[in-house]
Amino acid sequence: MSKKKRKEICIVLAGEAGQGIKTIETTFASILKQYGFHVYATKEYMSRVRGGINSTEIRAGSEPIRAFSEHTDLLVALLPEAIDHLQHRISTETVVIGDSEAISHPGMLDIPFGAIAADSGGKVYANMVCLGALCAFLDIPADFAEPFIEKQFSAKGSEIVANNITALTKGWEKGKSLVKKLPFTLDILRDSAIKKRLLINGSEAVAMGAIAGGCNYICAYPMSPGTGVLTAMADFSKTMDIIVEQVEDEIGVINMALGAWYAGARALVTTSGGGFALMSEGLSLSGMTETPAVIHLAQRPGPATGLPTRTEQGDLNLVLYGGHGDFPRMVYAPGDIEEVFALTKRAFEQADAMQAPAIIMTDQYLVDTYYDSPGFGTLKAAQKHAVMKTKAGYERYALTKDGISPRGIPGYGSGMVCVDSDEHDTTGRITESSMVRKAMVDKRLKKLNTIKQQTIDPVITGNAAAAIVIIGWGSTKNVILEAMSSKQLESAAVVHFPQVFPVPEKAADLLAKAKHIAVIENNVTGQFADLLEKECGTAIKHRLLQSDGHPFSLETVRNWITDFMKNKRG
Amino acid sequence: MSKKKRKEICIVLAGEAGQGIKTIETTFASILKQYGFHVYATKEYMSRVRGGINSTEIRAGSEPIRAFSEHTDLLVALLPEAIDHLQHRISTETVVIGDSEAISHPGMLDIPFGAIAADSGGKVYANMVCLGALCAFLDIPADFAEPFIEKQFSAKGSEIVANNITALTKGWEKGKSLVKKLPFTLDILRDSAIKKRLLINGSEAVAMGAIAGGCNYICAYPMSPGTGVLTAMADFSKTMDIIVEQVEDEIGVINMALGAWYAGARALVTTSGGGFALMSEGLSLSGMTETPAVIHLAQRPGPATGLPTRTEQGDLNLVLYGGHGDFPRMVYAPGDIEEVFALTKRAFEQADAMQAPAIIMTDQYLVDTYYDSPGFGTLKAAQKHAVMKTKAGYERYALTKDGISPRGIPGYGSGMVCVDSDEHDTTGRITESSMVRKAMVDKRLKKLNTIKQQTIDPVITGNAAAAIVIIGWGSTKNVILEAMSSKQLESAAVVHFPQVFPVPEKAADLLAKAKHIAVIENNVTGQFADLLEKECGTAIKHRLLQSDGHPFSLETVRNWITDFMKNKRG
Amino acid sequence: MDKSFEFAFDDIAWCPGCGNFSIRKALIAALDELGLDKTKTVIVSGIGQAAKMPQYLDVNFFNGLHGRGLPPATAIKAVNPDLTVIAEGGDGDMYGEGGNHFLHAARRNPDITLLVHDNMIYGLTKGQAAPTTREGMLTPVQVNGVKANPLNPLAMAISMDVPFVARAFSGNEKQTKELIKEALEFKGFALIDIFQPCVTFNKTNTFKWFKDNTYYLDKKYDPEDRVAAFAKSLEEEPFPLGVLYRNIGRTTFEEGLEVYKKNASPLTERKADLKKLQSIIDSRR
Amino acid sequence: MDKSFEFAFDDIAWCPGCGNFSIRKALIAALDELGLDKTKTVIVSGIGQAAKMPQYLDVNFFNGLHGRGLPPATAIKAVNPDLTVIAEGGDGDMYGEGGNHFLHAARRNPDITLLVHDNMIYGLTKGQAAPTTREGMLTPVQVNGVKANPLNPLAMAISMDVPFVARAFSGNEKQTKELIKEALEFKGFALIDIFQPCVTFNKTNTFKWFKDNTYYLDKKYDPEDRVAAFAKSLEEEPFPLGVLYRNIGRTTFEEGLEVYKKNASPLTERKADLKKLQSIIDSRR
Ligand SMILES: Cc1ncc(C[n+]2csc(CCOP(=O)(O)OP(=O)(O)O)c2C)c(N)n1
Ligand SMILES: Cc1ncc(C[n+]2csc(CCOP(=O)(O)OP(=O)(O)O)c2C)c(N)n1
Ligand code: SF4
Ligand code: SF4
Ligand SMILES: [Mg+2]
Ligand SMILES: [Mg+2]
Repeated sequence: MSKKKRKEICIVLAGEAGQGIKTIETTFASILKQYGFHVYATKEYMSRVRGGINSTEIRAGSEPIRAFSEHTDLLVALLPEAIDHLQHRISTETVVIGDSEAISHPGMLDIPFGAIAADSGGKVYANMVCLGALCAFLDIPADFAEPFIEKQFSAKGSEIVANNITALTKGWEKGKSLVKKLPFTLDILRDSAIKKRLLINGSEAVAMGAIAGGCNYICAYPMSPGTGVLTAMADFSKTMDIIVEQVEDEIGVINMALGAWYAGARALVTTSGGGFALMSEGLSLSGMTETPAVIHLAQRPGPATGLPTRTEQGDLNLVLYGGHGDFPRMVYAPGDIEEVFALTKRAFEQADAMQAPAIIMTDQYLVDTYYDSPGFGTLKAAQKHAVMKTKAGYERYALTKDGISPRGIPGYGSGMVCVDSDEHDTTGRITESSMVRKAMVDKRLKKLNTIKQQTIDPVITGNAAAAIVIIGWGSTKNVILEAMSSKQLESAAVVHFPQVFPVPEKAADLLAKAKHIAVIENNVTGQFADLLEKECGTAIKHRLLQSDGHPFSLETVRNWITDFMKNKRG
Repeated sequence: MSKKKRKEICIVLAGEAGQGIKTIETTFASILKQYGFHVYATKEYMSRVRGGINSTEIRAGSEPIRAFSEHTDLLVALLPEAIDHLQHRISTETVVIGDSEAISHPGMLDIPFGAIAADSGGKVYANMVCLGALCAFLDIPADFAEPFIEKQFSAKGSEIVANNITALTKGWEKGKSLVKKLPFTLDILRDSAIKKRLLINGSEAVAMGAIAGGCNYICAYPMSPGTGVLTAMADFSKTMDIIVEQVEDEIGVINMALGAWYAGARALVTTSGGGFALMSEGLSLSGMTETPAVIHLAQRPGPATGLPTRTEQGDLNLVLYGGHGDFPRMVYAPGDIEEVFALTKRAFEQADAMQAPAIIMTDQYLVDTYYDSPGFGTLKAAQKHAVMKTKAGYERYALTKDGISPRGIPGYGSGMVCVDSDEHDTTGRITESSMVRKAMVDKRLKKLNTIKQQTIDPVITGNAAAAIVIIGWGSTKNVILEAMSSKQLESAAVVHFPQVFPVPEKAADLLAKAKHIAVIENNVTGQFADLLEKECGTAIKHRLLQSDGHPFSLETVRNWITDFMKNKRG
Repeated sequence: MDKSFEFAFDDIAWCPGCGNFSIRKALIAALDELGLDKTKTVIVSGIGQAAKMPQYLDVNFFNGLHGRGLPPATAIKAVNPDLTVIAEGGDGDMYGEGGNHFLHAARRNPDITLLVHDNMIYGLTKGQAAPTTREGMLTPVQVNGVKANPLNPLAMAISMDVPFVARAFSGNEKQTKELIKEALEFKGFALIDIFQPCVTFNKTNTFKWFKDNTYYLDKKYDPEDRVAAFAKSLEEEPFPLGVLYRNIGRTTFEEGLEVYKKNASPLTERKADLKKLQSIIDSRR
Repeated sequence: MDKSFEFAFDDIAWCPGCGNFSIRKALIAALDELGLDKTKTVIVSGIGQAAKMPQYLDVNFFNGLHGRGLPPATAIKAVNPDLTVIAEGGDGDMYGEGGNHFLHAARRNPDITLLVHDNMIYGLTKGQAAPTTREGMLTPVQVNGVKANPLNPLAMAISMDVPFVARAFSGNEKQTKELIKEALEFKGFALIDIFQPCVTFNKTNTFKWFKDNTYYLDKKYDPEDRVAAFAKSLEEEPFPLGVLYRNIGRTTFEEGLEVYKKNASPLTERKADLKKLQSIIDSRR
């Protein structure tokens, strides 16, 4: 039987926290990219620091890869429990690789990680043995990989470097000897242009986008999966002018961020659902005082503590409606690394311009995922900071046509900048006049109109005129696109919403024209579908929903869409 | 010109905080009721303790009265600023009454409150002079009023009582001498059955309903207009077994309440919008741990601090969607005192039975309003406390058909009661199994179905088959009904929603059958109309909205409805 | 432009006779006498009667949420250290709803002055117990009298090493003014707990009660001994007034910020450096 | 039924070598040795590594939100004073997110035992500074080292008159167990701050560091002198271990509740009295 030739491969590494999977993953991903392969990596992990069972998926191929696939070509099990944990991903096509000292599985390719590592200087080198074998499987020469190892461990001294390289080489040789046992051959094209591309995960992209948007202040209380952005900002603060402050609680966080904006900084807040819930009152303060705010919310499954390290898109309703009273807001939902960057930057520009809160919604899946990205283009300075020098008699809440009053900051000019959480008059002082109240309610409402005019349109792929419309938001963007064949795209429009609120006006048209509408989102009720129903007046019966803490897989989406399209059209 | 004969009167008292308006109001309302008149009272006041300008409206008549009227027959101005403050309520039909020493207004009836009070023992008695005059205007003998004064002041000694009565009598005589100057004569029927009726405001009714529902624990952080319920419960705790605790902040409040329920108490929480926002995370904890919670939310205008002592219905979205993740909840929106009582009781029963949070939404207008109420019928014990004695091996989250697991409490039986804010297995212990996760998400979702089945149907008045449907929720109930003529009710259905979530299934039918739908609610975007659109799939274009901090008046609603019905039908 | 912080608000919402009026006078006098530039002064407050203070001064203000004065105040000072920042609020505002922020502001030590109006009651919400309400007081909510220990703000502040801890009595405007001046000139987090009679809701701790139950620390008192200061802070009825504790030299929050290590100009005056961002991005290639 | 609180959880989520294992052993031993009825014992915790504790005991538990252990614990004890109630969590949980509840629980003085695992770090969220982290520690967020003062939980507790204030070190299981027993038997709010090495994220304050930087208070030490206790609580490196402060006789929260003045039976066992409600309603006629 001639072997199948494959242009891409999906490798899954599974082991316990602390076994060094992360090192394999990041080094291997770099190697793949520098070798000229397209690469994609994502992970799932438990809410614990050691032990348990975590896994990382690495896909490499000739074409750009952007989505999580359940299909597994190689499963590297560093722990017996890995087999059980990933049972559902082991098909007849899956090759399990493990150390037969510890693990047994029918048809398993045995690599004595332990013994080879011990030979190379100690058990800790097992992950390098693994890395070596992986390089061999992908036909990457060991000496191509060596410099990466040197760079990684140089600080630890030459002996450590040497041992790691020994382990890598031995692993590579072992791997080489097993290649023939693989049920497929690989034929991944190399493209040297890929080397120039970026490996940046979602968290880092938020931080970079924020800085591009002028962010110079981050405050947060740690909360998975929102913490990554705090850590990235802290890292970037080593070379850039950014105040980084960990606050005592999330209520302190949002109020501190509003203080920072008030004084003239551009502050970012990062959190997850529970933290965002605690910020609800502060969100309302942003709305009332018209102080800009930018909040990054990395979603995880709720309610309450839920599954702290897993993924979901279940906080949309909270983001849309959290906070008491009526006030305008903007909600962005990037679908990939480039959008994360661009929309975070935009969130800063728009929050500043509209003097209203802007929320960027990601999820654990998106912040922990990366792939070779073409990058963010030439950096352009953020839209001019919308702050004016005040004159005596300055009125913070002057009534204007579009509801937006020129914003001053204290100490810049001779005016007084007075902001008030009570209803206030144009000067910012407390009032109980119902006339003034009406004017101010009206002013805040007007801003929503201005905001609406600047909403980002949905992105349509496929046949824009098709009767079938498949909708996603946020992190479902690429899994939907990759799941669909080009044939399917001829008879369906795939619509991704980078901004979910205000719902772009085009949405209503789109839905009105469509005959068969499906929404795909990672929560149990279909919160975005509900929003579209409400705003567009079209019922959306077909929903692919999920709530088990995992990202949508290509396979799930592909099967569902194929079925949906068949039944609707047939 | 023969004078108009009137069967009802609307009196407005206006003065500054601290001038004793409240004493006039409560005493006068009691007198009116005991005299056999129907009576209604409501007030509006500033967020300050002394000074400013507040007003109270008292309506008396031959028929039951339940709504706020802007039309003013008598305006008693205790302060010059009163005239300005209530300018919009002074029509050609309004008689202004004041002390010409301090106030002048064309056509004003002069009562020298100051001088008569001074004659009676001191300036402090001015409010009794006013009360006396009011009795005279309504043809209530002074000696009928005297016992009320005695009762009120008996604790302060006989001299004070005597002075008050002197002031009352002199005021009465002065009033009598002016009756002929009134542009109308009053012909209010007396009905001695009215004496037996109750004068209870919205806050007290919440407290009473809670106790009827088995409430034995209240914790809260003071926040207008939610504080009244805390004060009422504290008052009732003087004779009843109720733990009353003022907590350090609202986050402590909701978490403490959940602890109390967990241990077997039935706890009530009372707050306003900002406090509720702070409880969002705790709400989600109630959802996840399936610990019952009952929250009374008295709305005031937002966002942020807004107008602390005024009224609005702007927190519906927050209540519907606050808290992260998906979990079931119940939202009640009583429209009058009797419903406040009944629905608060029901909230306890349902929270207990469904092991989910129940929210009772009132507003400042409703909690501060009262009228002669027929009462709450014979008190029936609350539905049996849904708590079981546990056995060894007890599973707090046992999977059942309807998603509801029998609830144990610690120390009652030999089982362990384990509740967890993380995703958990049936025993209540933390898990990361996606199978278990799915089962638990499913379980919580099932409860929503059970809850739906027990939703209270909307109350329809008028012609249930009419093409015109006029919808309200919460405190708009009576103003809509009173605003409509019996003629109008022949061709329109007035629909009041005592429960707004889950939206009762009948709502969709109702809207589907209707041709002309209007929603009346006291917020600027039409939050309930939006909810109906979303849940029923019917667009609702006609909305009477308001957001100036005041309750809807009869006049506003009447004009709008008349116009709406004309244009739709003509 | 008039340099004074005085502001003619047409209708101050406090009750006649309230101690807040004296605090307002003392505060305006302190600011005026120090010759501070009002365009470079910000008062941050929460919600309550005390927290209305900035509304009645000619000054920049951020009148935020109940209990949440300190976090924005900290950020404002950090973002622009050229500003003079005052946080102000009631005993409920700062020690009740905002208690956690107090603890952690103490740890950070921003160079701001915190004025707490301690009327031992919730004024604006009409007379419930505050954290500082004395045991046994009857209120409409504490119908059997307050049971919890009153919070001792000075002891707590000293335990957190707040570097300037003082108590004033609004009844003595001059001493209050002098203490405010001292606090404003102190570098670091400076707390003044100001006894303030609430004439409407606190009929126990009246002007007379405060007068009869307080005394001024004499010149010999050494506020730099932390343990002695703690002992002093436990004294009640009479309560000592004046600076109870002072710890000169604690690094402030702003001083500790890396952004000011090599460049003293306020963060607000700096431009985003896109080149540095580009090089961070490029490091991911 | 087995009386021990021991529970065979198949997979404890702590890192091998973590101090939490010793605390768990000490806690189980303390509960067992006191012969407490586990069906009448409740552990309330927040979120964090420490807060997972109740999951690994055979006991009733309320494992609530991060930082929010004390309010439910207070209510549980109030509603059913027959229960033994323990609140447990990490330094971030109880002094960071939950700081305000700590202050006000101290004021109320519920008869509960509070165990705080003080590892001077945020464990579960992977190594950010906790309120008790010592100055200068480098973390992925505090990249220039921690600048804020570490919170001194004992000094703070003494300033709030928490009536039982102790410090333990997980490395000494026996002493930890004895202190837990003492705290459980003490009537009133009893805090034990337990030094606990986090082997994964805190490479500074290791087992050895704690061992080298602590000492046991000797028998002569008198914990009933509050000012002396305060002075003692300020001692650092070495840190005193044992009961630093004790104030016997403060009324507890439950004792102060009116519902227990004439009737000692737990609130949970009482029926609603509709007649009394009716008479309140009738009084409005
Ligand atoms: C989140 C929130 N909870 C409650 C309130 C209601 N509230 C306003 S002021 C106040 C307390 C007032 O007491 P204090 O802070 O001592 O100020 P004072 O009026 O006594 O000066 C409260 C509870 C609020 N505005 N926001
Ligand atoms: C509202 C909220 N904010 C943040 C978190 C994330 N979080 C979980 S545990 C934790 C801190 C852990 O530190 P600590 O309390 O000291 O416990 P340890 O893990 O060190 O025992 C944080 C920040 C959360 N669960 N909820
Ligand atoms: S209520 Fe008390 S604190 Fe408030 S203004 Fe009046 S006297 Fe002052
Ligand atoms: S991270 Fe630290 S505290 Fe948490 S289990 Fe591991 S060693 Fe213990
Ligand atoms: Mg106060
Ligand atoms: Mg910790």
